[in-house]
Amino acid sequence: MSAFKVRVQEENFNCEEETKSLSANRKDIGAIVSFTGLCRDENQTLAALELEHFPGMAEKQISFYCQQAVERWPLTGLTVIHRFGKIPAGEQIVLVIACSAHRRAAFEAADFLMDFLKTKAPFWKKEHFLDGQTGGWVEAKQEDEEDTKRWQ
Amino acid sequence: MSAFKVRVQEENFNCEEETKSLSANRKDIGAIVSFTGLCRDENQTLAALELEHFPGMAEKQISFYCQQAVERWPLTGLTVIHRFGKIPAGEQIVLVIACSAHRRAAFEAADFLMDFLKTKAPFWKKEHFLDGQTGGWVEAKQEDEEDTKRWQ
Amino acid sequence: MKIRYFAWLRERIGTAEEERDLPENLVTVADLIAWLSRIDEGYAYAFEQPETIRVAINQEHVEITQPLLDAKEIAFFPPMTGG
Amino acid sequence: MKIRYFAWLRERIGTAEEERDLPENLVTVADLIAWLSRIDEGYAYAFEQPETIRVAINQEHVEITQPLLDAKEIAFFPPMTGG
Repeated sequence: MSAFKVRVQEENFNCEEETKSLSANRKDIGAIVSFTGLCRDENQTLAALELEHFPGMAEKQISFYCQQAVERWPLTGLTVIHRFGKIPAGEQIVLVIACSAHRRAAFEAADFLMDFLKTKAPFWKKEHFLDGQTGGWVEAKQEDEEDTKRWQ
Repeated sequence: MSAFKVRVQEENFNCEEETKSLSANRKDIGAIVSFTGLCRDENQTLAALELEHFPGMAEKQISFYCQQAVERWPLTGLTVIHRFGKIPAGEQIVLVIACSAHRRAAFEAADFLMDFLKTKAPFWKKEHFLDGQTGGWVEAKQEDEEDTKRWQ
Repeated sequence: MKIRYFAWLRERIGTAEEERDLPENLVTVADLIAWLSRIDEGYAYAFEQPETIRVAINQEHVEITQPLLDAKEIAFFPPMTGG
Repeated sequence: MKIRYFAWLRERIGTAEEERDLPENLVTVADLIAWLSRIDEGYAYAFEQPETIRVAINQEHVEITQPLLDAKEIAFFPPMTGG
């Protein structure tokens, strides 16, 4: 397979629909791994994250890493959706679905893509708190940078 | 978290519903990894797999590995559903959903559970072909056995 | 003792479960396998390669060297292929 | 040249994009950063730690040592936090 689907959008997505569009009427898929990233608020202070992105470059970067994934693993389907705009706590931000005949390829491809989305896709997150205050920009984590090195 | 949900059932499952029941009205989940295993037929010869299982022991074994997973990773939700009976090619066999604040924990827990379901859950698969013939029992793969050693 | 068979062991032996009174000289799982193998050709065929057989006593995996003690239920099956 | 700023660079500089004629003596991205930093306090503040800035020329990541050549568009932004 060399095809994959990349969408950068403001509106929400539906994991079930996206999964169906990859797997309906097919019998060559043995494993589907889906990753959903949510807007998390552990301290009960966050109202939303505002995701700023670089239109055009975001799609290009995500597509670049999708291309790497389909060359590296024998995938039978791959979809990546990344939202931008203001996303309330608890809502979905990102979706990666990887399909393959075998589970290892599907797990690794989804894991790989998430590592590179974290550090190489041009998105930035600003915090909006429940008390109406605007927080800072979420800082990049060294840990995420380290994670990408696993794939070298 | 110490709770998890294990179901061994003949009927199909709905990944979206199961995901919602783990994540609805929560804001402490940052990552949801779901694995769906399907009845795969690459040679266009397979009608169905018949899954025989050891009732009681299947639930016990799956619960044992779920317990290991929740002790090993900081999970905020975990569901495992394994079907038995005759499952047509293209249909769903197994579902693992792992939720966590962080993506690494969710990925690893789902990956871990699938490795152990493959080799330690008492299920056996018999092939039924499109031409009406019954095939053999699917043989355990050495590769799957090796995969479980990654978690020692 | 209740003895259960799954997958191709069940097919070769021709029954999914049976109740058997065991002779007192059977100490381990391996002893039981040897004893069952002498019943008839189906059993002999099912157990012809004991190293490919997996065993559970009271629904817990055990080794073939495990003593039977006062096990209520023993199950024999091929390597599992779940997932 | 079209220059774009994202996230806190955009906030500190006060604009998302601008069109600027660059003096001919600017050779690399680093030269451009130094030149922009002299415009006013906002630019100086945005670029105060050049090692934390990421750069894309024509939507491709480049190093700060990269020659500008005939780049049509350059973008400055903080380390990315996608996913």
